[in-house]
Amino acid sequence: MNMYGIVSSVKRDYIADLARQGKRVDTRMLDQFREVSVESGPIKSAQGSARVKIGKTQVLAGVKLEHAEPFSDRPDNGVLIVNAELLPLASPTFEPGRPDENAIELARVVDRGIRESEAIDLEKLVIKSGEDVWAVFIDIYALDHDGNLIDASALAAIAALLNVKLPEDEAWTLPEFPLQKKPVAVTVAKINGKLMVDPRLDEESVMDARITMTTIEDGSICAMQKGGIGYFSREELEQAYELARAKAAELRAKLG
Amino acid sequence: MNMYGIVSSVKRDYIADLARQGKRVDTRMLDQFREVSVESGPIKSAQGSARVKIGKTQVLAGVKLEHAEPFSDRPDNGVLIVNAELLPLASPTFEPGRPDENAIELARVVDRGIRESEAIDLEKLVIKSGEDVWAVFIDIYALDHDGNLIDASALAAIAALLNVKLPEDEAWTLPEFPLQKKPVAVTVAKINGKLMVDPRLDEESVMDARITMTTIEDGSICAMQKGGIGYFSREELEQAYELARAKAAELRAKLG
Amino acid sequence: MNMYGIVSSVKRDYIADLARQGKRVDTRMLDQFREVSVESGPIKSAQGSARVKIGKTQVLAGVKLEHAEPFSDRPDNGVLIVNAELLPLASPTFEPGRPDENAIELARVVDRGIRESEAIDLEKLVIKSGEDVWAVFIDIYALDHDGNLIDASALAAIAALLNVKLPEDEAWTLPEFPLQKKPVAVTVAKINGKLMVDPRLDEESVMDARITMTTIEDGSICAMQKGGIGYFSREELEQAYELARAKAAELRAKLG
Amino acid sequence: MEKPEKLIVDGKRLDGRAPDELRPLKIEVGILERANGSAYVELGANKVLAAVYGPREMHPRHHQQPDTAVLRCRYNMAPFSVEERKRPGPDRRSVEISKVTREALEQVVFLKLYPRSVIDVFIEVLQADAGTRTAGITAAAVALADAGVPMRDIVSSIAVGKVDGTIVLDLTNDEDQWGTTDMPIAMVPRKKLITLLQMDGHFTGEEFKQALDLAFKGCEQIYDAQRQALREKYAIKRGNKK
Amino acid sequence: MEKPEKLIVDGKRLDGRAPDELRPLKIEVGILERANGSAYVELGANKVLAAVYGPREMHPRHHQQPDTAVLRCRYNMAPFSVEERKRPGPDRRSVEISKVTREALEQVVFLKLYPRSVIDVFIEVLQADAGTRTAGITAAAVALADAGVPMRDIVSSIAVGKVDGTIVLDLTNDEDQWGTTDMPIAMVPRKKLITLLQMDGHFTGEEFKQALDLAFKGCEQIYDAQRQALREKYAIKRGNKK
Amino acid sequence: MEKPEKLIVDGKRLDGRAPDELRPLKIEVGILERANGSAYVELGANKVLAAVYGPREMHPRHHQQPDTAVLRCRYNMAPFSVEERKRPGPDRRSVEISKVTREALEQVVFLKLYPRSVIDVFIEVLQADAGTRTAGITAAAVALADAGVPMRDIVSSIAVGKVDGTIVLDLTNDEDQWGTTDMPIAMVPRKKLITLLQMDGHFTGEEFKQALDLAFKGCEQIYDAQRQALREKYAIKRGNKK
Repeated sequence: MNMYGIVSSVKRDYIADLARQGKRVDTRMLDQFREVSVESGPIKSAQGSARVKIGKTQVLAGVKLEHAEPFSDRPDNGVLIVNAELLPLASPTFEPGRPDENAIELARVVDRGIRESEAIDLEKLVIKSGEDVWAVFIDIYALDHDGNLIDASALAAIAALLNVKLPEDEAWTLPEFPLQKKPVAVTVAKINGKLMVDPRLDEESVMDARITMTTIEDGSICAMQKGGIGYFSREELEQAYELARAKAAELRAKLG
Repeated sequence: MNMYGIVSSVKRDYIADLARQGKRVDTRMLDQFREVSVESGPIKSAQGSARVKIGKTQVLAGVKLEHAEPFSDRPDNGVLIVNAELLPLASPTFEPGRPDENAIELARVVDRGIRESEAIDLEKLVIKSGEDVWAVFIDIYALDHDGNLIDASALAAIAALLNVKLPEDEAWTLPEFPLQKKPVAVTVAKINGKLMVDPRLDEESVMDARITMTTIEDGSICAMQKGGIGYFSREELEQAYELARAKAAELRAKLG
Repeated sequence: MNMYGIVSSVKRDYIADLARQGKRVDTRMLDQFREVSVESGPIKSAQGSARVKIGKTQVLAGVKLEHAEPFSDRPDNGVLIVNAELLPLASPTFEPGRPDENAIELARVVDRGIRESEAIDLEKLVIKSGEDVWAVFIDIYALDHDGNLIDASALAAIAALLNVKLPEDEAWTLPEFPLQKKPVAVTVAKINGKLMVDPRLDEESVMDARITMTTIEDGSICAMQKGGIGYFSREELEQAYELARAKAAELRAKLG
Repeated sequence: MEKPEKLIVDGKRLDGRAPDELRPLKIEVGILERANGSAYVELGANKVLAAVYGPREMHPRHHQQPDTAVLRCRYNMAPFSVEERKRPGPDRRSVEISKVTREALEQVVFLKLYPRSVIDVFIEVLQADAGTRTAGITAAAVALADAGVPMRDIVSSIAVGKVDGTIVLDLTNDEDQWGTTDMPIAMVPRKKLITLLQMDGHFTGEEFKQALDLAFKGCEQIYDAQRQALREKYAIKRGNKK
Repeated sequence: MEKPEKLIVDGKRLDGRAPDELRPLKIEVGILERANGSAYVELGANKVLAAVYGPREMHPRHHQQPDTAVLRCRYNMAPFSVEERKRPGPDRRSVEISKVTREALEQVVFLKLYPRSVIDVFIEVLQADAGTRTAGITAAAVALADAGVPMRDIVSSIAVGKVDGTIVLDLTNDEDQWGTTDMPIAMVPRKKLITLLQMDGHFTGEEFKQALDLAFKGCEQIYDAQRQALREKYAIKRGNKK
Repeated sequence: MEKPEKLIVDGKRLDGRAPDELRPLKIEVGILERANGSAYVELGANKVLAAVYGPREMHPRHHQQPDTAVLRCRYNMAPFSVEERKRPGPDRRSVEISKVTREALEQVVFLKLYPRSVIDVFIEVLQADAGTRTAGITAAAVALADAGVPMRDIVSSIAVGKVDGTIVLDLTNDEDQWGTTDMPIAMVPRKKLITLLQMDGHFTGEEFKQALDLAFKGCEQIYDAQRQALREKYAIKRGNKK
C-alpha cells in the first residue's frame, strides 16, 4: 500500500508544474515549513509526552520508563525502544493491525536519530549492570496525516523526551533524565527535479523521492534515510543537506 | 460473522409472530428452559470436568490446576483463566483459528461470573506469596451449538469446578478446592418485545437483543452482559432480573 | 497447496507409461539416485554446515549450538530442534511466511530420524542437570527444489552434524560433538504401481504415494513416513524397505 | 496506590464529588482533518479520541452486505495511556469492548441507507482513568454526527457503580479498583432505551434499580453536553460561512 | 510415572492385555446435532470426537477446484486432554497429524462427485492416552459414513509397536513413552491397502514384518467395530421410521 | 570480540585493506535451477543468494495493477548466518531492508511492460559480515538481469563509513560495530543516480561529501564485477550453443 494516498492526474500535473516554477499548492516557499507547534506534556499517564502539529498533521508521542534486563551484549546500557502506530484514525489508507513497512520504517528512522546522536546517555540508565536497567519506550501515535509524518514524529519524540519527569521509583537516583542532544529530522522531497521541505500529503503523493536528514546542534548528521522509488544526484544530496541543517535549527527552536 | 446463523425470512416472521402471542417454536413457555443435564467428571485428564446439555446444545468444561507466578499487582491471589473455544465441530458457522469476538465475549462473561462472585477463594490458592500460586484454567469447549451457549458454558464451568479433585502435588495443602459460591448465568432473549429464557439457535438468530445476568445463591447479581444490537427498556431489565433469579435457582439445583 | 507443482497431462501420462515399463524420464534405473554431492562446512557462522545436491535439488543445513534450559520432563538431556524453511527462492510454489504443513512435515521427518536413532547422545549435552544444557538447532534451508527434498534434507542435516566444530565456550568440556549414528532417509515413490527411489520434481507431481524410511548403519529402521494420498500394499512396503536399506548405504558413503 | 480506608467520607468522594456527580466533562467536535467525523472527550483524567470514516466502499468485497452498510468499531488503548505500558495491539479486553461498542451504536445508525458500504468507528484512549469504554461511546456518537451519518438519535454513555455501599456515578480508577461494583451503560437518553449494559461486582435487585436511576440521570447530562458541543461546532461553522 | 522395570510381565502388559490385544473399544455414531456426520470413539482412556461438515460450498472461492471436492482435516487436542494443559491452537505436531490424517482418508472418498465443494473433517481429542491420531482416523471414517459421504470403503486405524522387545498392538501412553517403537497405521482393511504409515523408534526388517502382521489383525477388529456401530445406528433409525 | 584499541593502523585496516579498498568480491550468475534468474555474491565473509521469479501473474488478483507490474522484494537472514542463531521469520530490521531494497531497484526496471504481473526478488543472507543489504541489492540486480527482466541499467550497491575518523569503503562487522558511521548506498553507476541512501552515526557535512566520493568509486567496482559476471555467463552460454 502506498501511504501517500492518490491524487487525480490533473492535480498531479498541477503540483509538478508548480514545482518546476519553484512554487507550491499552498503558496509556500520551497524551503518553508507549514506552521509548527509543540505542546509539552498533554498526557499525564506517560513519564513524558508531546503533541506536534505541522500544518494539519498531528502526532502524539509518549515516553514510558520501565525496568528491564539489558541486552546481553550491552550489559552497561539502558534500553531504547521506539514504536510507531499509523492509526486508522489518522488516514483513510491506514488500516488496523500490526505495524506495516511504513510504520516500521518511521519508527526506525526516529530511533536511529535518537540512538546515533546519543541523545540519551544510555549508560546513565543502568541500575545494576547486566541485570536491571531503565528501558525508554517511545510510542509515536500518528493522529492526523496530512504529510511529513517523519519530521513530526521525530520532533514529537525529542519533545516528549525533553518533557520526561522522573519516575517515582526507588531505583531512580539520577537528578534528571540524561538527555544530552536534540536531534531533529528534516525531510526533503523531490518533485519534478525541485527540492522542497515539509511536503504536504498531496505533495508526497506526487514526489519522486524523499530524503530525511537528522542533524544535531552543530549541524552534523546523525542519520539519513532515502525513501521512494526516485533517485537523487550528488548535487541534490548536498543541497538537501543545506536545507536540512537550516530547517533543523528552526524546528529545534520550537522545543523551548 | 454472526454466530447465530441465518434462518429464512418466513421462519423469522413465524418466530416473531409466535413471540408476540407469548409462544415459542418448540411449544415451551417463555420462562421455560429446555431439558438440562449436567454430567460430572467425564474427563479424567482434567482435575475437574463437566458436560452440560441444554436441549441439543452441548458444552464440555475442563479445569486444570498448574503452578504459576501471581500477577505482580496481586501477589496474594491465585490466578483464574477462562478460555472458550467455539469448535468448528459445533456449528457450520464456527471456523478454526484463534478465538473470535464471540468466543472472547463468551469466555469473559463466564470469567466475570466466577471472578466477581468470588466463587473461588483465590487467596487460598497461594503457595508462596508473590512467587508461586495455583493457576486455575477453565477451558470451555462448545461441542454442539443449538443456542444459549452462554448459560451452558457458565453452568459447565461451575460444575467442572465443583468436580475438581485435588492435584497430586506436594505443594497442595488444602483439604479441598476452595469453591465458596455457585454463580449461575441466565440469558434472557428479547424477540418482538417479548422476553424469554434459554433461546434456541433459531430464536437467537431472530432476537433483537439478549441480556445475561449471573446471580448467586442469595439472588444478588455478580455480572451482567447485554448483547445484540437491540435495546432494553428499564422495565424489561427489571423483568429480566426476575427471570434470571428464578431460573438460576432451577439450574443451580442441577449441580447437585 | 501441492508442493510438487503441476505437470501437463501429456507429461503425466508419459511418466506413468514409462514407469509401467520400468523406465524414467531421465533414463535412470528405478533404483538409481541422481548425482549426489555433499559439501561440508560452507557456512562459517554455523558450528556445523553442509550443502547437499541431489541432481538439481539443493539443500543447505546449518547447526547452531546454544545454551538452553532442558525440558522439564527431560532434565538430563540436551535439546534438539529441527526447523525447515521451504524458501520462496527454491520454487515458484513456495511462498514466504511461516512454515506450512509441508515444511513442518519435512522438519519432523528429519527430526525423528536423528532423534529416534539416537544419533546424538543428548545426555552428553547436559551442562548442569535440570538447568543448563546445549540446544542443537538444525536449520534446513531448501535452496532449489527439483524433487526429493526429504532425502536431501536428512542427508544435509547429518552431514552438518558431522561437520560440527566445538563452540568456543567455557561450558563446553567434551572432546568432540557426541554424534554416534548416521541415520539416512531414503524416499521411495510409487508411480503407476512401480516403486522408484529419488523422485524428480516431475515424478513427484505424478506419484501416487511415497514412503520415507530412515535406516542406520546396521540396516534397521528408526523412522518411517508415508506421504501422498495413494496406498501401499504389504509387498510394496517390504520392497521399499529393501530399496531404502541398500540406497542408504550408498548415500552414507558420501558422508566421508 | 494503597487501598484507602474509605472511598467516601462525609458523603464526598476522594476527589470531592457527590455520589451523583460527573467528573468535569469536555467535548470537542471535528478536531481531525482527515477523518469524516471526529470528537475528543475528556472526562476527568480520561482523554479519548474518536474518528469516523465512511460510509465508504467495503473492502474486501465479499464482506459487503447487499442491503445494508456494515458498522465496524475498534476500541484501542495507547501504550502510554495507562500506568504500566500497554503492549500495542488488540487484547481480549479490547476485542470485547469493540464488540459491545458496536452493538451500543448500531441501533441508532440508518445503515440501510448505504448498502455495500462500511462505516468505521475508531476509538483511541490516550489517557485512561476508568470509564474509557463509556467515554469512547460518547465520543463515537458525536463523531458519527460530525461525519453527517444519519442517526435516529445520539447515544450517551456513562458508568455507575457501588463504592463503600453507596451507588455512585462515573467511577474513577481508584473507585473502580477498590469499590465493589462497576456498571457501564449506554442508552438513547430521550427514549431511555439501553443499548449497552455490562456489570461486574455485586448488586442486590434493589441496588440495581438505584443504579439504573442514577445511570439515566448521568446519561442525560452526557447527552446535553454532546448536543451542546455539536451545536457550538455547527453554529460557528454557519457563522463562518457568512 | 517413573519408568517401570518391565512393561511386559509373564506375557501380560501392565494393563493385563496380551501383546496382540486391543484396549476396550467403544464407537458411537451421530452424537452431534449440528454436524452432517459425527462419531465418538473411546479406545482405552482415549476419548475422541469427529465431525464432518459437507460436501458444502468452498469459501473462499479461489480455493475451489473445478473438477473435485477438497477434503480438509483438522486434528486438535483439548487443553485438558493431557497431563500438562496444552495451549489452544495448532502446533507443529497437530499440523503434521492433520496432514497425514487427510492423506489417510482422501483415497477412499469419491471427491470427484462434488466439484467446487469442500468436505471438512474435525477431530477433537478430549482425553488422550496414546494412539489419538489413529483413534481420530477411525472416528473420522465413521463420521464420514454417518454424513452420507460416498466412500469406496471405510478406513481403519491402529498403532503397533515394540515394548520390551515384543511386538504389541495398541500402545498405551506408558508403553509409548517407555517402549522402543511406535508405528501408527491406517488401511482399507478389506483390500489390505495402507493409507497411513508412520514409525519412530527401532525395528529390524523382521520386526517390521511382524508389526505389519499385527497391524492387519488389529485393523480388522477396528473395522468390525466401525461397521457394527454404523449398523446399529442405521438399524435403529430404520426401525424408528416404521 | 572486544573493542580493539585501533581499527586503522598505519593506514591499514584490521584485515589489511586500504581505506578505499573493497573486500574480495565474487559474483556467480544463474546458480539456481528453478528460479527465473539468480545470483550468488560473496563479499568478504558475506554470502548472499538472490533469486527472481517473474514477471508472473499476480495473486491474489485484487493486488494486480492494471497498468504496471508490481515489484516485491524480500530480504531474509538464515538462522545460521549470524553469531547468535536468528529466529526464522521477518523482524523489523528485515521489513525495513526489504522496503528500501525494493525502492533501490524499482526505478531501473521497466515495470510498465508487464501490466497485472508481479516480479518477486528473494534475497537470502547465508553468512553475514556487515554490508548484507548492499550485497543483497548487488546480487538482486544481477539476478534480475539473469531473469531477462528489461532494465534501464544495473544497480550497484556498497557501504561506506567512518572508522577511527577515516572515511572507509565496505565495512566489516567489526568496523561497523566499533566504528562511528555506516552509510549503505545504491546507485545506477553510469549516471551516478542514487537510489538507496541510509546512514547512521556521525558525519560532518564535509565528511558526507568525502563519503559520497568514495561510494561512487566503490559502486563502479561493483558495477564492473556485475557486468563481468553476466558477460561470462552469457558468453559461455552463447559458446555452448554453437
